[in-house]
Formats: sequence, C-alpha cells, structure tokens
Amino acid sequence: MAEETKKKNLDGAPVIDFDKFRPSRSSEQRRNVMDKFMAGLIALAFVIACIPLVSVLWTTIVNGIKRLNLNFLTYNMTGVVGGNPTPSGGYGGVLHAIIGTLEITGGAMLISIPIGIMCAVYLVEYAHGGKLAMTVSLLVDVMSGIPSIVAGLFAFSMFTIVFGPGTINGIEGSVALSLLMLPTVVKSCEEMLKIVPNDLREASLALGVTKQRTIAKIVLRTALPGIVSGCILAIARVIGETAPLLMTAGYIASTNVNLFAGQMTTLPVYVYQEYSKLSANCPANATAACVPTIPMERAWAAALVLIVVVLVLNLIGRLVAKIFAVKTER
Amino acid sequence: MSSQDKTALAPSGGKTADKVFRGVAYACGILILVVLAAVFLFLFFRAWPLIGGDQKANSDVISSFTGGKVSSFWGYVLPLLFGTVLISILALIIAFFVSIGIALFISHYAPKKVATGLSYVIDLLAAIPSVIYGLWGGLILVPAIYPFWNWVANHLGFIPLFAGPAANPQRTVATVAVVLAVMVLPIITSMSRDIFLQTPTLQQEAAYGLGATKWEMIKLAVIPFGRSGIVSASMLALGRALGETMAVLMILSPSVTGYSIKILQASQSNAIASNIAAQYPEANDLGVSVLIGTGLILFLITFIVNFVARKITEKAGA
Amino acid sequence: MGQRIDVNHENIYYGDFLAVEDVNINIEANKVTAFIGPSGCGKSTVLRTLDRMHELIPGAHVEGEVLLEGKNLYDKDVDPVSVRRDVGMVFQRPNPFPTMSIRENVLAGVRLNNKHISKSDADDLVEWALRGANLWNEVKDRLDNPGIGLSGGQQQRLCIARAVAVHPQVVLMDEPCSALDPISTLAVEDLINELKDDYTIVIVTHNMQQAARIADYTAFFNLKAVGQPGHLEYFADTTTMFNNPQNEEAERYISGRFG
Amino acid sequence: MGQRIDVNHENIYYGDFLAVEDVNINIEANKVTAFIGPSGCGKSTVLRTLDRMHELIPGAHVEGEVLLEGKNLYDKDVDPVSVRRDVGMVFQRPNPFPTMSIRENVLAGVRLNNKHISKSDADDLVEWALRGANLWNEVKDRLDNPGIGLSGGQQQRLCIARAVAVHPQVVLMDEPCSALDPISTLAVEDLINELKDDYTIVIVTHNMQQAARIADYTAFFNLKAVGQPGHLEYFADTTTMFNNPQNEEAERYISGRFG
Amino acid sequence: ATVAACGDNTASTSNSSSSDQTAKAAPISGDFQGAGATSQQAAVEAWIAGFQGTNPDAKIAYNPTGSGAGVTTFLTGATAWAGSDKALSDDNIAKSKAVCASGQAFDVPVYISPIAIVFNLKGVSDAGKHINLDAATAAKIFDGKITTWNDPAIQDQNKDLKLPSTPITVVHRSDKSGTTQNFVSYFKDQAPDAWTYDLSENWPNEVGQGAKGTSGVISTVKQADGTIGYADFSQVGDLGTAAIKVGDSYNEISAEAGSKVIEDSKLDDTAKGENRVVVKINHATEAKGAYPIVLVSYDIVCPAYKDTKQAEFAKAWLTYVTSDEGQKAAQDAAGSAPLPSSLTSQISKSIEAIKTK
Ligand SMILES: Nc1ncnc2c1ncn2[C@@H]1O[C@H](COP(=O)(O)OP(=O)(O)OP(=O)(O)O)[C@@H](O)[C@H]1O
Ligand SMILES: Nc1ncnc2c1ncn2[C@@H]1O[C@H](COP(=O)(O)OP(=O)(O)OP(=O)(O)O)[C@@H](O)[C@H]1O
Ligand SMILES: [Mg+2]
Ligand SMILES: [Mg+2]
Ligand SMILES: O=P([O-])([O-])[O-]
Repeated sequence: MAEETKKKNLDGAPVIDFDKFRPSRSSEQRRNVMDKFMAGLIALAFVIACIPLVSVLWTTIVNGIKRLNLNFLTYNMTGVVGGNPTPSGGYGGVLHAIIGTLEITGGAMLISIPIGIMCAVYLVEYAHGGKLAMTVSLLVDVMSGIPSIVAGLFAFSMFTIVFGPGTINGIEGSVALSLLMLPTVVKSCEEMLKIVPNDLREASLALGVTKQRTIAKIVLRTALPGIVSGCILAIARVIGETAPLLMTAGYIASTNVNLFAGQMTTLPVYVYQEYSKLSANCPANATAACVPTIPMERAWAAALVLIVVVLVLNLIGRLVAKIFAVKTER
Repeated sequence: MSSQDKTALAPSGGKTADKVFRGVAYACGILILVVLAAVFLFLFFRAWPLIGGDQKANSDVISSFTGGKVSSFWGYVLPLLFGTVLISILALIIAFFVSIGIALFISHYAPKKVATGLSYVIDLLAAIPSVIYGLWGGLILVPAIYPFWNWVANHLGFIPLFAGPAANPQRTVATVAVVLAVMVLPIITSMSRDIFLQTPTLQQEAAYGLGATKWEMIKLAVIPFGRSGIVSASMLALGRALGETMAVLMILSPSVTGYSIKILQASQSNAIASNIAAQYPEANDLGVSVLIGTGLILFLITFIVNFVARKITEKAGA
Repeated sequence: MGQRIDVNHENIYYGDFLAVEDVNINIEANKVTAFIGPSGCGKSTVLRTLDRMHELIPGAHVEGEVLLEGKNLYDKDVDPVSVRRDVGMVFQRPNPFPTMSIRENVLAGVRLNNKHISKSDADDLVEWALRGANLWNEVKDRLDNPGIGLSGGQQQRLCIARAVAVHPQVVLMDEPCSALDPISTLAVEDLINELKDDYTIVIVTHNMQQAARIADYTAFFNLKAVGQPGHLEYFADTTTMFNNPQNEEAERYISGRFG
Repeated sequence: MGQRIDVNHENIYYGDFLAVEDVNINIEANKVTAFIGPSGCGKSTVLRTLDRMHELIPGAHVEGEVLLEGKNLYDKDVDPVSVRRDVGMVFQRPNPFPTMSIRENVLAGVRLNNKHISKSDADDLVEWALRGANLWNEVKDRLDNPGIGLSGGQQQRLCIARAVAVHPQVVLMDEPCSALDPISTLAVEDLINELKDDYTIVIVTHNMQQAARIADYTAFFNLKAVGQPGHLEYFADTTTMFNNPQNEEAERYISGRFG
Repeated sequence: ATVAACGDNTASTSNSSSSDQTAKAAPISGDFQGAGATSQQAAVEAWIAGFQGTNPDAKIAYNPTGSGAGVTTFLTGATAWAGSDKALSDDNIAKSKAVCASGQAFDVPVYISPIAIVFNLKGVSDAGKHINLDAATAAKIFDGKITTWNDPAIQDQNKDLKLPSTPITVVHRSDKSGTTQNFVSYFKDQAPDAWTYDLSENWPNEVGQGAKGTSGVISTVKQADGTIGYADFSQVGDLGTAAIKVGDSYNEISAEAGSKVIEDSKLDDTAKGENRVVVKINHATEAKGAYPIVLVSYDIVCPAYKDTKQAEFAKAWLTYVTSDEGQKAAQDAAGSAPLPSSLTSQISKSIEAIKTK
C-alpha cells in the first residue's frame, strides 16, 4: 500500500523490520527440541517417582499378604506368646489397632476440620490481609512445621497437667494429631477459598444475600471438592503418625473402644512395635506351628492393612468430591 | 408484584447468623494464636531447667547423651540442627524437580483419563505412613541403593559432598534424603498439580495463540500462575522433612556430634526429631528437658524457614 | 414501584487512589438511566457505589451521599445487605453459580435468603424470570443442567434472570449486553423497557445506540487524562444528549461514535 | 502478505456433541471476513478451528479440511504450534499474562523465537504494537507496570497489541471489541483496516454495524434450534449481505438488528 | 473393661487350670498397667498370657516405652510396675516415697538375657562358624582400633579359621539403650585400657554405623558383609556369634551360660534401700561355661500401694514372674536365661514385703 495512506494511529510509530523477528529454522528447531526434551524430562520424572512408589507398594503387598487373613483382622494381640499360634488358630491380629486408628484419627478430624475451615474462612473472607490475619496465616505456616514428636510431647504434657500424671488415652492422641492436621487443613482450605472467583461472591452479595450465607452456600459449596481433598491430604498426613502416638495413646495388646480412657494401639504403632520385636523365640521343643519370623510378618501385614485403610478413606473422599463436583468454566 | 409492599432498606434477616458466623470465624483465627502460644509456652516451660536449673546437672545429662564429648547445650544442638537442615534441603532438592515434573505430567501431559488415575496414585502415596517408609527404606532401599551411591562416591568423590568411601550398608544422609524426598514428593506434587490445573484457560490459550509450544505455554502461563503455590507446597514439604522422625530414626546411622557434609558416609550427621525419639524413652526428667530444648530449636528453625519462605512468596505475588 | 437515587458530592477511592471525583446525579424512579464514557473513566466504579458493592474491594471507600428515596445508603445504621436486596445488579462478565443448575441459579436470590417458596411458585418464578431474559425457550428442557454449561450469551441472560427474580427496586447493569448477540440484546432491551414500570434501571453501556434506544436519561463520564480521576461530565435526558448536547466533550464523544 | 483460508466440509465436535456442521467457506487473503450470527450458533467454535485452538479442549475434534494457502492445517505432518504462529488470535475476554508487565506482555510472543532482542528493537516493537492498538498514550509512562492493572478495555487493547506484535499472516478475533468503549473500538477498527494490507483478518462480532464498517465479506451462521448443530447459513460480500441478502434468514436477522 | 474382650484370643483351655487355683488365693481381677524396658517385651507377653491363665479377670497391659520412660511413668503413680534394664537411682528411690503408700520402691531382677556379639562374614558366619574373641580384642573392634577381619589380634585367637581381609563395619545401637550399657560395661570391667569411655546408655563413639533398636542392629548386620554388632540373644537368628574368652576357654553363648555368670555374681551393696535385689554382674567370672555379657532387667514395684488391689496384683505378678513356671515361659517366648537359684530366696523375701492388707 502507498505511503500516504499510512495510518493515523501509527503516526510517529517506529518502523519495524519484522524479518528480524521471523522464526529462523534454527530457532524453530531449538524450540521444538526443547519442547520434546522437556516433555521427555517430565515423563521421566514420573517414571523415576514410580520406582520407589511401586517398590514400596510391591514390598508391602508381597510381604503383607502372607498373614493378611480374616483371623488377622478379627483378633487382637492378647494371649499371643512368642511364635506360637493362638487358640483361634492365628498368630494374633490388628482388630484393636484398626479400631484405635479409626477412633483416634476420627477424633483428630472432629477437632481440626471445623476449626481449620473456619480459620480459613476468617483468613480469606473476613480478614482482608489485616495485621491479625497476617499473623494468623504466618503462624499457620509455622505450625505446619511443628515436628510430630513435639506435637506428641505437647499433648502428653497438656493431659498430664489437666488430668493428672501418666494419663494416656486415645483422645490425647487425637489432640496431638489435630495439632498436626490443623495447619494442613487451614492451608488447603485457604487455597481453595482463594480460588473461588470473586465474581461469585459479588453475584451472591448483589442478590442481597448475607455474607454468612454467601460463604456457606456459595463459597464453601464451590470450594467443597477442593476442601474435601485437602482434608484427605491432612488425614493422610496424620493417619500414619507413629512417634507422637507412642507417647500419647500408648500401646496395648487388647481391644479398647473407649477413646477417652485407657491406652489404644494404632496401626502405625503396631507396625513399629512388631518391627521392633523383629523375631519371636521358638523353644527347642516347639512344634512346626511356631513361626520365629512372625513379628515381621505381622508388621508387613499391618502395614498392608494400613495402606488399605488409607486407600478406602481416599476412595470415600474422592466419591464425596465427585458427587459434589463443580463443573469448571469451559 | 410482591416487591411493592417492600419498604426501602427494610432490615434484612439473618443478621444474628451473620454475626455468630463471623464471631466463630474470628475465634478460630485467634485460636491458632492460642494453640501456638500454648505449644511454645509448654516447650519453653519444659526446657526451662536448661536455663534456670542446675547447670552442673545439665552438663552431666548432655555428657551422658554424647559419651562425654560435649557438655554444653549449644555444642549438642547445633550439630543436630546442621544435620536436620542438611537432610531436609537435600530431600527437598531431590523432590522439587521431580514433583513439578509429575505435577505437570498429570496436569498437562497425560491424557485426561490416565491423569485421574495417576493423581490418585500420588494422593495415595502421600498417605503412606512414615513408619512404612522407614521399613521400606531400612530393609529394601538401603541394600539396593548401595551400588549407585558407591558409583557416585567413586566417580564424583572429588566433590566434598560425595566424598567416599561409600558406607555399606548405606544408612547415610544420602539414602535418608532419598526416602524423605519420596515422602514429601506427593505433597509438592498434589498441591502444585491442583494449582496447575487451575491455570485459567484464557491464559493458556493466550500463550498458545501466540504460537507457543506446550513447554513455552507452561513457562508463560502455568508456572507464573502456580509460582506462589509451588513455593508454599515446597515449604510444607520442607516442614515435613525437618520434622520427620520415624523414617530417619529407622534408616539413618547417626553421629553423636559433629558437622559433616559427607553424605555418603555413615555416622556423620543426625537430625533433631529422630534424636528425640531415640533418646526420649530412656531419658530421665532432665534429659527430657534437654530433648525438648532441642525440639524448641527445631521449632524456631521451622519458624525462620517458613518466615523467609513467606517473604519470598509475598514478593513473588506482588 | 421503583425508587429514586440521588448522588451528592461523591468521591470514590481505591485505597488512596481517587478514581472518581465529585459525582452529583439524580436518578429518577421508574426511568432508565444510562452511563456512557470512555474506558477507564469510572462508569463501573460509580455504578458499584449505588448498591455498596464498591466497599467489598479491600481499601475501597466512598465520600459523599447516595440517597435511596432520601435515605443515605452510607448511613451508619444501614445494612449493606438490605441495600443490595433492594438494588439488584447484573455484571459485565456472566457469573452463574457453578454448583447450581439453571433453575437453582434463577432461584438463588430467593433460596439463599432462606425464604421458603412452594414448588409451583418457584416454577412460576423461574419461568417468569427466564422468559424475561429471553432464555426460556432455549433452556426450558434442561432446567436441571448446570448453568455453567451454557454459552457466554446464554449465561449472561441467566444472570439477568437471576437478578430480576428477587424483584429489586433498582436494577444496576454493567454492560450487560457486551457478551450478547443482537437478538438476545434486543430481548434484554425489551425486558429493560418492561422492567422500568416497576423498577428504576441504571445501565452502563459502551453501545451508544443502545443508550439512545432504551435510556430516558444519559450520563456521560469522562476522564481528563489517564491517572486522573474520572468525573461526571454531562447529564441530560437522552434526546438532548444525543441530538443537542450542551457539552462539547459529550458531543465529540458521541459523534466520534460514528467517525 | 496475508494468506487465504479455505474450509471444506468441516464438522466440529465437542466430544460426541456435533456443535457445527458442514462448514464450507473461502476466506480471502488480505481481506476482512466477519462472522455474525445468534449466540450459541458456533461462531467462536469455527473461528477456533482456524488455528487449531479448538483441539486444546479435551475431547474436541474436527472433521474435514482447513486449507491455509492450500495446505491442510489438520494434516498429520503439520505442527499446530507453527499454525498458531502464522494465525494469531485475539480472544473475547482480555487475557494479559498476569505476572508480566505491559511491555513484557507485548513482547511475549516475539520472545519465544528470539531469545535475545536488543533493547532498542524491543522498544520499537512495543511502541509500534501499542500505538496500533491505540494504547500507547495511555500506558507509555508505565510500561513496566503489570498488564493486569489496566481496566478491561485497556487490557483488551493490550491483548491486541500482543497478538499483532508477532506479525502473523492471519489474525482471528473473537468479539475483540465487546469490552471496549466506542473510542477504543474505533481505534481497533482502524487498526483492522490497516492490518489487512498485510494480513488476512477474520473477526467474530455481534455488532452488525461493526461488520458492515470493516468487513469485506460476511458469514452468517445460524442454528436451527437449541441443541442442534450450528451451520453456515449464508456467506456473501458485505455489501450484498447488508443491502441485498439473498437469504431469508440472514435478512430477518440483519433487519432484526434495528427492529 | 467389659467390652474390651472384643477380638481377644481367649485360650479354650483356660478353665482347666482354674481347678488348682482354688487352693491358692482368690484370683486377681481388674485393670493393671505396666511400662518400661523394651527388652522384656517378649517375656512380658508370655507372662501376661500365663498370668491370665490363672487370673482370667485380670486385664494387664505392658507398654514397652523404654526403661527411662517406664520408671518416670511409674513414679507418677500411673502404672502398677515398671520394667527397667537399670536398677533404680538414688534419685528415683527418693521420688518413689511420694508414690508408694508407704516405704520406697524396690527392684528385683526378673529377666536375664545374654547379649550376643553377632557378625556377618562371608565364609565364616554363613558356614555356621563362631569366632573367638577376648574382651580386649572385642573392645578394640568396637572402638574402631581393629579394622579388618584378618587382623592378627583376631586371627591369633581363631587359628582354625581363614579370615578374609574384609573391612570390619561395627554396628551399634543409635538409641539410648540398656543393652548398650550392659554391653559396654563388660568392656569397661574387662578391658579398661581398650575401652576408656564413660559408662552410658548411648554409644560413645562414631565408629561404624548406628541403628535404631535391636531390630535395626540385626537388619543392618544382615545387610552387608563384614559387619559386627551386639544384640539380645533371642534375636540372633542365623547370624554368627562370638565365643567370649572366660578364663582360658572361649565360651559360646547360650541361655544357661548367661545364667551362670549371674549365679557367680554378688548383690550390689551400693544399692541403698530396703528389699532391693540388684545384681552386680561379675564380668570377671571364671565359672565354667559362663558367658559373661548379660543384661539383667528388673521389675520395679512399691512395698505398699494406695489401692490394695494394685498391691495384690504386684505381689501375685512378681510371684508368678519369678517362679520357675514364669521363668520357663520367658525362656520359651524370649530365649532368656533362668534366674539362678542363688537369687530366688532374696527375691521371695522382697516380694513377701509387699503389703496387701
Ligand atoms: N479494583 C481496583 N483497584 C484499583 N483501581 C481500580 C480498580 N478497579 C478499577 N480501577 C481504576 O479505576 C478507574 C475506573 O475504572 P472502571 O473499571 O470503573 O472504568 P470503566 O469506565 O468501567 O471502564 P470500562 O469501560 O473499561 O469497563 C480506572 O482508572 C481503573 O484503573
Ligand atoms: N467447551 C465446550 N464444551 C461443550 N460444548 C461447548 C463448549 N463450548 C461451546 N459449546 C457449545 O457449542 C455451541 C457453540 O458455541 P459457541 O461458543 O461457538 O457459540 P457463539 O456463536 O460463539 O456464541 P456467543 O455469541 O454467545 O459467544 C453452543 O451450543 C455451546 O453450548
Ligand atoms: Mg467497566
Ligand atoms: Mg462466542
Ligand atoms: O531394651 P533396650 O531397648 O534398652 O536395649
């Protein structure tokens, strides 16, 4: 086109030699290679991660399946002596530990999830980055770094002071675990609430809906799948805790269903205790039914049970997330 | 129409609910402060004999922990701290790149159907208890990884970090870091994956529209969007690594005291949390105070780490 | 009956930044008032102060008065929630609730306020509102599908239906048609025309034809320079504004439309 | 020089849902072609198949041919990346990169191919593109501020600047002006007029006046009923389309504009 | 306690033994808790099972938290007894006055277990062979002074073995442990020149590798060639063990050999307090067939409890545990050494001191 029609917008605009910016063969090749290379690297990352993951699962399954049977799931460890079979025909089991794990983790959930969600609501919906909120969210970060063993010491001492020395029971373990869960719950809920588009809050508020209902029925509802998966992560974070429960919930061979009195065994503690026993003694005159390697076998079987419990919890969480799933924008 | 009998600005219902809800939210926010203060106070209270108690008794207890090598609290805790940080940072470095890779693989590379399955696997792995990682690490990984670390020590031994000879069995910082990396990897992965998946389609299309390749699109749209999420995920992961007890306890051959970066040799470093677990059962009252003192230090260090990370996040977000 | 709004000496801030300066405007009851002006001059900002949505942005605040039937919205004793119940709003970008079906979206204003409404009343309301937004025929067979599954234009009409379903006294609309095709636009314009019997309407539009077609009064906002606060340059009834504006800037702007 | 696009027997799917059916259209090089039609008829969908953006939606796929200068974009050996380099796109909603400054936003596309651009080249390019999008004067003093801080209209113009800065051969625009005020719209229309010297332009618009003003050819898409696939109803040069359409539906639609 | 029966492995034969029970005191019933040494765990499990055979209504829990924590918990009054690898300290005794209804807590030995030196060496241990070591050589190995298996100091004592030049990897406990203390106390007594460290439950040097718990030590020793460590005898499995020089002969490890050294030991007269039975292990024993490296673990109880039920239990428990029947059960379940008869009268006297009225 002729020079004189040169566009009034571009008056004074520099003249650009676009050939300079044309993709050259080499630059295109470089980009393509880079793209392929990164795709390869990213896929490789996955493969690398799969090695230990598969190995952990494989080891646990192969070693655990050996003793995992109905007897193992329906009996506790009372009356188990050395490598000898019990009157029921098994070698002891994890019923008490499954009950303990579910109750203690459940207790921790009941404490930390409501508090965690409301704290996230405070941070995202009410605080708007005020001084207090900054402090709270900073401290939540800090709290996520509390070593589990310290959480255990904290719960232990708190119960010692309030309920007398030597108090050991399930809820004490729940308190220790909830201290560990809380920051994870708050952080993930916070992230999820932040992701809820502001448009939706405005739309609801503009309808004359109170803030409480907007948060409860729009914001939390929209973020629900994320919150559920966040809480599952938080549970996953604590369900396998061993060190704090050794101090707070203790270890017992029999079944205790009372969260508020008496020691309770959890699955991870059970695994650890059986691992610590390593092997059982079989006296010289023992029958072939006496299995010296039984403690390690029980440890692996309990580890497998623990993984299955986690799997089931995950499944439940996913199902919940799916049922309430929010269709995202196209 | 029903609107006609409305008077202007009639008071709305639900005000009490509004107030209560708000109050509960504030209370829960403040509860965090209270809980943390309680933990702090307790640790401080239990560690008090270290400061206010009989110093002679303190040195005796610490000497009993260290076979007489060290008798001052700082001389005891600083090497532990060094080891803790060394292990955690190594674990984070190993896990970070792999995790981001996996997160991107799930969010942007794998076919959608497969991706759901893959992220399920990763979520599940986040839930594998540390005691199982301890079992696996101590019994399976330690012998399996020896040839690799031995190779590293032989070929890269000139780097102080990899100075040989590689210990056999490999109950070393290097192996523990690998296990911790595996443990924290799902945390970083699942959080960054969630964030990556939230990258607005508009942003991604903007990049594609400019003729970006997939990787360039990720650099232009996905990573910047996810940056603060990645940092906070890494911090969560670091926090977990710093405080990890059982896996370290069950795998690492610890040192009594001393600073070392020889990660392929045994008995070179120790971590605070696992040291507490190892010493607590047999410790007397004063010994427990010393151990809680080390716990307090660990607590402070996580405070600092998170504080710094937080500042980085804030800057990046600005 | 719609209600009138009088804005007196209003200054609007985002934090320390004065975005709009000294606005004085009288918005008549049961009329349509259009806000026009160049991008960034503060049309949306002013509109959002009329139902106290502005203050939802952290740090944002308002000086001056906004009187709804003589009552200052910004008085201490006024509950912003009740303001927003009386003054509805439709946004520039469609924002249906992603967790809700089309039907629930329309009923959201009623339901979220915990009002109980019988199924048949609800059905009637949904149909009334969707017909008004010219969406009924398109969605009547899939009222239980998620609202987010609709196309952009359909989503916006759904949002309009949602806003009118609560029977507000004033309806504020921020470029409600910018994502709509002409047929839908026309339907919405018709709807606005109908609504003004019962409500007061304020609409931001960049489409001057639209302003000319539907508005009784038009307010022209302007901006001295970028970074400067916007202000109300000229306010007149629509005929005057478009045929015989007594303001040079406004004339330039309006004629520029067809430049 | 712009390049021509020929679409042959194109069916467009979202998963199993056939969204647009049997499109045949010849888009001339160095001309402006406008797509008009009611909401949901598939204008955006068709547009997005012209630079293979459509396939980014999981499950979405295309049957038929799209020939860019005779070469089928959907051939096995064609790299979608290079397609999108040659065929630029401006979206309905502004989407600047939120972490980048205004300047970096404009340069984003160029940087992909040229790791190292001299500062002066970059400055020139930024100025050229921003002037073209009529944004230069508004932002020249704050080029290093984040692009996301601009108002909606400004953001969209920034996106246009970003798209033209890579100097594509074809530019696709999906309702690029729907968030713009008339002055900005005018500037963009001017820009489109200028750009067609060098590029082929395809624009989706719901503003028929705009189509009439800027397009050489106009394609009218339609929809038999909701849930049915959209299709290309009528394609003609713009004068014919608006003055003497040979298609009843098109006539109804166009005259409805002023109904 | 009633619901807690859920999942219990109740012995179908438990009623048969109740007939001879009628002759003795009424069976004990109630909830009783103990905590302490991990070393006793396997034995305690057997004891609980055995005790419940005659007292089916007694519910007993033992938490193997470790000796220190066990004693600390006992001194809060939360447990009926503590198991400990260490005798009570003077400080503990003083504190116990506040917990016991009257008098002071005392300790009696209940569990004696030899500590094995285990090793893993190709061609030796996998061929089922022992090695002979004297105290000084062992001490030097564990102190890192002897670093290869074919070191003359070792070779000289093992003339019939062909020892390879494999480097020695020492494996020791990484946690605070009674096993460690009992183990190194042997070195301190028998090779004071080679072992100069203070006596402690912590491993004092940085030689070789540390591992958590006996299980950690055993699995580490198994993982590589050339390793040597120490562990409770019952956990040895198929690893090689060292025969220790006693007098002029090298004695192999066995439960009975461990018992012999205790038989040849005196009570520790430095242990102040009534009823205490604290063994001062005579590492210098020259008794025939004795294996000198042993761990003695105690049960700690009060002479009087605030709750007489607890007192009844403590008395019955200790009576059972130290009885031949109890020791036999422990021997079967944990491979421990029986309490030598030289101690039993002392122990019974102390147990009699528990007031149940
Ligand atoms: N959230 C905000 N924070 C700070 N400044 C803002 C914010 N929103 C808008 N502004 C500024 O306020 C001024 C008025 O913006 P506003 O969005 O009201 O303009 P508008 O007339 O509606 O423009 P458009 O036609 O593009 O929507 C602009 O300078 C804009 O940059
Ligand atoms: N991501 C998607 N998944 C499934 N269906 C879609 C998707 N995007 C669009 N559709 C459907 O495809 C059809 C065409 O939509 P499209 O957005 O192309 O219409 P349009 O003509 O651009 O409308 P508008 O003017 O409202 O932008 C509509 O029925 C719409 O519901
Ligand atoms: Mg606006
Ligand atoms: Mg469209
Ligand atoms: O029984 P210990 O763990 O102290 O060796």
